[in-house]
Amino acid sequence: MNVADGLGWWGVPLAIFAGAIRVSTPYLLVSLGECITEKSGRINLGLEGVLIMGAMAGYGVSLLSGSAWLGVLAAGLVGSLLGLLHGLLCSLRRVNDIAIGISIMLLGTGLAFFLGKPLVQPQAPMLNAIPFGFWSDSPQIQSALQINPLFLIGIALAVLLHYAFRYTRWGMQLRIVGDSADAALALGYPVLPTRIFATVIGGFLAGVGGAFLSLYYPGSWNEGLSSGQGIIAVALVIFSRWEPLRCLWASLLFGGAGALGPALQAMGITSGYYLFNAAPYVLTLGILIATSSPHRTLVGAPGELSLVRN
Amino acid sequence: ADKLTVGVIYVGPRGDFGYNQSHAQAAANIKKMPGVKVVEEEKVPETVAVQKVMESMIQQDGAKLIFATSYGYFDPHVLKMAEKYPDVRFAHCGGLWSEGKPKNVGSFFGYIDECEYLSGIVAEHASKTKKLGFIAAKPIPQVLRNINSFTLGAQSIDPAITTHVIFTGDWSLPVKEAEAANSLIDQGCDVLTCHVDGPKVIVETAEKRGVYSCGYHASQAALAPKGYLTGAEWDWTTPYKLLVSDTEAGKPMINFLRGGLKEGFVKMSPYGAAVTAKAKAKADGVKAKMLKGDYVIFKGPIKDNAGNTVIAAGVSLGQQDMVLEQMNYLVAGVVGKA
Amino acid sequence: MIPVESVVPATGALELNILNMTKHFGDVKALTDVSLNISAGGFHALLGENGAGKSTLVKCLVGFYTADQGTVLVDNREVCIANPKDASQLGIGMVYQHFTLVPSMTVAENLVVARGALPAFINWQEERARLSDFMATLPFKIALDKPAGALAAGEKQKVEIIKQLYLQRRLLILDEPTSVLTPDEADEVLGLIGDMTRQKLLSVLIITHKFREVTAYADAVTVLRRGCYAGSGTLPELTTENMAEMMVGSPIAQDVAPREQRPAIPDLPARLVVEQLLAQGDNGLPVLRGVDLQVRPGEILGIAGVSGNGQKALVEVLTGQRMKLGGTVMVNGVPFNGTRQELARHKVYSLPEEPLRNACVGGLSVVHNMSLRNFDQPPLAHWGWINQRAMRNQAKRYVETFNVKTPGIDAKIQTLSGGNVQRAVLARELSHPVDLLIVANPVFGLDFNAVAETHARLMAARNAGTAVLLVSEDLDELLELADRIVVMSEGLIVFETSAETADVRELGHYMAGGHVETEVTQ
Amino acid sequence: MKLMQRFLPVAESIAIPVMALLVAMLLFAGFVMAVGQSPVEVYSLLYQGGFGSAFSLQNSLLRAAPLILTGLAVAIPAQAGMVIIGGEGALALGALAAAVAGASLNGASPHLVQTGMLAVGALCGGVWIGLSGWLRHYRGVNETISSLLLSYIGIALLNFFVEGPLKDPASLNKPSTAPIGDANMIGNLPGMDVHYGLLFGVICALITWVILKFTTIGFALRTVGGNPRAAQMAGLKVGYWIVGAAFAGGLAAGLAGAIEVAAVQGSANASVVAGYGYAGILVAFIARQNPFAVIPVAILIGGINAAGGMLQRRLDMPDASVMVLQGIIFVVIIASETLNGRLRIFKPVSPISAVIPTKP
Ligand SMILES: Nc1ncnc2c1ncn2[C@@H]1O[C@H](COP(=O)(O)OP(=O)(O)OP(=O)(O)O)[C@@H](O)[C@H]1O
Ligand SMILES: Nc1ncnc2c1ncn2[C@@H]1O[C@H](COP(=O)(O)OP(=O)(O)OP(=O)(O)O)[C@@H](O)[C@H]1O
Ligand SMILES: [Mg+2]
Ligand SMILES: [Mg+2]
Repeated sequence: MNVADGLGWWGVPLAIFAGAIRVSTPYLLVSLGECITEKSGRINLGLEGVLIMGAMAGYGVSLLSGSAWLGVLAAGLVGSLLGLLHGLLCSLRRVNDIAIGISIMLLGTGLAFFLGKPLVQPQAPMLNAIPFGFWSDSPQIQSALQINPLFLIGIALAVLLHYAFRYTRWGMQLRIVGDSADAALALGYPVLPTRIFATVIGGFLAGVGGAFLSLYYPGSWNEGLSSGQGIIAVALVIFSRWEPLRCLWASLLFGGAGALGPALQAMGITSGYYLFNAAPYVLTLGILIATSSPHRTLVGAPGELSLVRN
Repeated sequence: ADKLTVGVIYVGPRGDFGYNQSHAQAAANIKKMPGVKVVEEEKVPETVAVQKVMESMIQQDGAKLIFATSYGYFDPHVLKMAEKYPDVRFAHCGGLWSEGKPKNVGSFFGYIDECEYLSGIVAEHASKTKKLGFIAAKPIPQVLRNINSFTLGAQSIDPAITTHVIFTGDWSLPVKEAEAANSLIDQGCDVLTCHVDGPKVIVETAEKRGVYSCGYHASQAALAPKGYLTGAEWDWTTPYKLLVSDTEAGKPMINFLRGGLKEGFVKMSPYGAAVTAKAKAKADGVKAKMLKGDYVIFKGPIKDNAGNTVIAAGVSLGQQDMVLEQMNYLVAGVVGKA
Repeated sequence: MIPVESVVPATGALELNILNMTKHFGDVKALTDVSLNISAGGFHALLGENGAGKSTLVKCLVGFYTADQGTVLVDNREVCIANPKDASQLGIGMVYQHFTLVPSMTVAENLVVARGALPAFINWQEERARLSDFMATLPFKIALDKPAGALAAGEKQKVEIIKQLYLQRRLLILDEPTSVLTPDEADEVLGLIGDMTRQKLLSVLIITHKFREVTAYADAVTVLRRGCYAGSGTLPELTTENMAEMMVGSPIAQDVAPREQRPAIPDLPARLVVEQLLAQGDNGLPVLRGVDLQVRPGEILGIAGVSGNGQKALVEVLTGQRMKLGGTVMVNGVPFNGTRQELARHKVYSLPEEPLRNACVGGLSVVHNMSLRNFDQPPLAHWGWINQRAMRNQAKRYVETFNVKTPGIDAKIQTLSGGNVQRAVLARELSHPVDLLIVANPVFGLDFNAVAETHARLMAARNAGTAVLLVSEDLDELLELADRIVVMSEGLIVFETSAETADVRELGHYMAGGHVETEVTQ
Repeated sequence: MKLMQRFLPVAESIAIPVMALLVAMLLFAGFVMAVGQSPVEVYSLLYQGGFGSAFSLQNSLLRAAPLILTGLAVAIPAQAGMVIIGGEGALALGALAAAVAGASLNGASPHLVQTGMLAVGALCGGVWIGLSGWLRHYRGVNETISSLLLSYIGIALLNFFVEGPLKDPASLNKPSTAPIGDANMIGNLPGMDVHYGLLFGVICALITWVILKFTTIGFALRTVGGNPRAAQMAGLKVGYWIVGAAFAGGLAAGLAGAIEVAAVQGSANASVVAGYGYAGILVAFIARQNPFAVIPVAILIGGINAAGGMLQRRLDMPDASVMVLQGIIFVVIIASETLNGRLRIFKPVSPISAVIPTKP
């Protein structure tokens, strides 16, 4: 175990960089999923519950099957099921999607905690990372560049979605349905099935995001595992103005800002750590204020989205 | 004879592989005592909820003895219930009882800083960078005492060694704890320990990054076969059994119940594979003195890390000394601010 | 019945027969046993009052609604159209009464997604090339890269029509396609389509309230009344009076009095004075670039202009829905900011366009919406406490006097038909003494009876001394009602004339942006 | 007949949620059986624990007290069309401000201190949520996100001050602000074991309900919430109403925090952040943003929470059991809204067509 000396002040930017990579994945996956859901005109505020359920299911299946990737798949499937529930219930007339989302958050969390009690102590097989830092002989950089495939999948997905929304029939259909149900009907695109499908996909990705938490970073199952990643990710979608690539930047920003507090403390700057820990929220709010304008309506908002109507 | 009903209240999930589980373990043990019935509630917040849980245990289950296991339960919740139900005993975990408080309330706690001190000794031997990392939730006296003991233990071997502290701000924040662990390792710390509710994430992260770790609350040895050195563990069964049998026997409530290694309130995790014989010998030597009860951790002169003398030369603060329970400083050699 | 897939794809105008179509909405019988025949290459007009069932009929035809009963024959073969996609495969396209463009998508995207067989991956280069080729064949231009949501109403309507032409339909159904086009624009569009029918490229079924268009373009007419067939005939045999009578079953309502019989404008100081008004659009670009105008009591000032030249923003600023960035608005000689006190003091009322969007709270009851102007005044409220009974009584009174058709005064106003929402707003805004009235496109989508009624009410207000600012995209309406007409173009008033002496050509010239080479008059 | 027609909608609005509750209980019974417990036993324990005795009932009411206020914190801004989910932060700051006020007023007459604490706490919460409203109207920032972010920031501020500048040195292992003093604590309702917070909550809910239903304020607020453009046309200052509604919601959340300090904790510390704010979102949505309905819904949730202990103590079921139960109940109740107006028995016998006038 040969660990070189500390990095000193270089540790701070490195920590922010490494933190951005490590911490952002759940935000990224959940927000991309929610981006798909919201593009179809629905909002699923319940993704926090879906994420926790995914984390639990992923950990459990990984433990039982011995394969972390089976765990990821299971997390996705469980997430899809909750997404399906949301999608179906919101297809009933007069059912409010925000309210259903909040209830599903509670239900998912409750089920995950209930079923996850025996999973806290055992150690499940974890996902492996790809060591992109082989070129460096600094263990810090090597560690920072331990990158999990799910993060890469997330990036690929963001790029893919960016183009899919413009260049594929599927993406166009999603946007039409989310922007104007009347137009979709008139053009003969099925509104409810499209929305249900989009919510299922959103649930799948949120579940996978949960599996990242339990199976990679921090890589453990317990009831405090998620500290609001699911709900913040939903907010990040609006922050990103429904653009998958911006979801990527927002997630990195949020992850990086979250690493600021621990990095400064490791340097010995301990006072006001609560305020440093609030940095991601302050930063997000600041950018949001700076980029919004009372004269413009929310650019890019899907027209059918209940949260940002009028 | 009537069964004695004992209520146990946890602030988190009782299977958290950490603080709450250490109490649940003791609760499971007293459950085996003849004539004792145990009722438990977990994840009870430090609000009126805990008052009502205590009352429910008393009124609906007939509890005569209640273990309230979170610091935050004491004032005002336990105190209020103790006044309302003078016939019921309230055993609170944490050093908060003082003269003048109701007699049917007692604080019990363990001098786990003894284990931290020993962990510090072992950690010093394992460390090459002579930088230790400590991840803690909040800078409260109990936590500061652990950080200081850990550091003093390490300094007893190498006075120049430093401990870097990160406060996460809450008792269970796995992602933040992992981030803190990574930051400390990036800064060159090569032995980590912690004071949070569930040390699992920290021990696992340390193992993943190839550095050593010392555990807390319970043994995490299985999580880090390579890097786990030792750890500070609770053994609450001792005080639980004592308080239960006292209640059964109708003896007066022990208001101030403390114990360390000697009394069997705390224990060390078995040494891990990476602990050298030299380290073991050194630690075991100190441990033996502690078991005899004649080792003083906080012996002057001790300066805090701002340069002030906090314990004057010649002053020895024994474990029972109340001054220690008001600790608000970090000793010299700790990087961080209380 | 032949499944849609097996119908041999054909080109050129198709012949259509609708037989005995019936449709209920809950307890409402919207269509009863309606039949209709369109010959190949025919230009068929479908007429009827508001709520007569015209839209329902065509929506059933294209599969937007499922008819309870009825048969559709295409080229004399029975087909089953279950949804708009089926219709589209048969070559039947429809321009809906309410726009069905996807607001966030560009015009190009909107045109492409309408294609029935969209490939899984869209090759934009190819699509763009095809689109530009097509656009080159049209007599008018639309920016392909503008989001549909940013288009003015008239442009939207054109895009809707272009969309159908682009898809090479065999039958085109148009539900009130010209309601926001200027007569010139309407002629442009309908002329193009008319040519195509004559070349047997297309059959047309058009719903319109404008007799002018019927007589100019249609060759056959079917009339509906309260969901039933009320008659049909061919043109030019049928006269306007014949058609009107079929529609209402009674003679047409009296329109406004001829100009000579109107009272003269009293010689009083201007009631509304706007000077150098500046405002920004939703996209942050200037829409009003220094507008000056004055309206006197007893006068109707008409504002003409092609939609999208700032008229909408002007009305929004005057009704407090848009912030002004500069300039002054004075009413009765004092600055006016549209606060509730000022509105009440100066008796300012308004009939904005799209009343459901601009002047009503869709999710609240008719009672609530009718009380919006005076909910905090006695007798509706005393000391802040609302008198429910007074509110309901007022609503009942309005419903009766203005003939609002509603399932009940407690119904949500969004469940009323468009025309009735308009009436409800009219009732609210015109039931009190009015000093200044701001009106925008007040008869959009109303049938001729309702149009006449609305016009009469506006004229009555004028005659009673109200200063009326009338924004309209319908020049005929302005020529008929206004005393003075100004033309707005690119956020400026570019021309002013007395309505009596106005020359339509000259107006059209300025509306089309002709001020660029002319001096700005005002 | 007329009475019947008035009664039917009310009956419907009660009957449908009650039916949904029953369906949810059936579903949960299935879950309970699946995990090997007896539903009969579970429900009888839940009843005993939540509502079965004077003690349980008061237990439920006590737990409902803060939820009424945090529910209002969501329901009031909702009238103006806002979805606010940041009550937790406003509650935290309300608690902090109240504790500071209490400690600094200490010595004055208890009533004055109490009034001061509640007022300052409420005000502070009001400003915090009001900020979300302000950001929405004057900066165009989505209020749902801003309130969520502000909530995290508010909690961080509470922690910072409690453990930093405002820490009472005597509060050792539980960092807190200086105590407000026993004399200044708000006591229990006469003859009950429930503090005055419940009464304040109920009064606030009723006042809000009356204002919204019977006054011009409610009318204007609904107009602004329903369609800001129409409100502007009617001369209503939309910005004021938006900020005002957010502020009023924040008042309720801040008051909840102040009461937590004044009636329970005696000082501000991390324990006041106990999830009341988030539970309030649920309360408001189940109550369909109706301030009156917030009261029974809060009591239902309080009751389930109170009863949950029974399952843990008697059946050794985990604490998460009640979360599952609540999750199922809320999903079903919210989904059941689809039945409104669709059940034949609640349809008026004759259609109300009296007001459709015939053309003259
Ligand atoms: N979705 C619907 N639900 C209930 N009733 C409807 C619906 N659509 C139409 N109706 C009813 O059917 C009747 C016919 O409506 P339709 O829209 O076909 O009239 P229209 O002839 O197109 O009128 P307009 O000239 O105003 O467009 C109306 O009385 C209307 O109330
Ligand atoms: N949200 C709704 N809920 C119930 N019914 C509705 C709703 N929206 C519209 N309707 C019904 O649909 C009918 C058609 O509305 P639409 O605006 O197309 O009327 P229209 O036939 O064009 O009449 P008008 O000429 O008066 O505009 C209305 O009569 C109304 O009763
Ligand atoms: Mg129509
Ligand atoms: Mg219409």
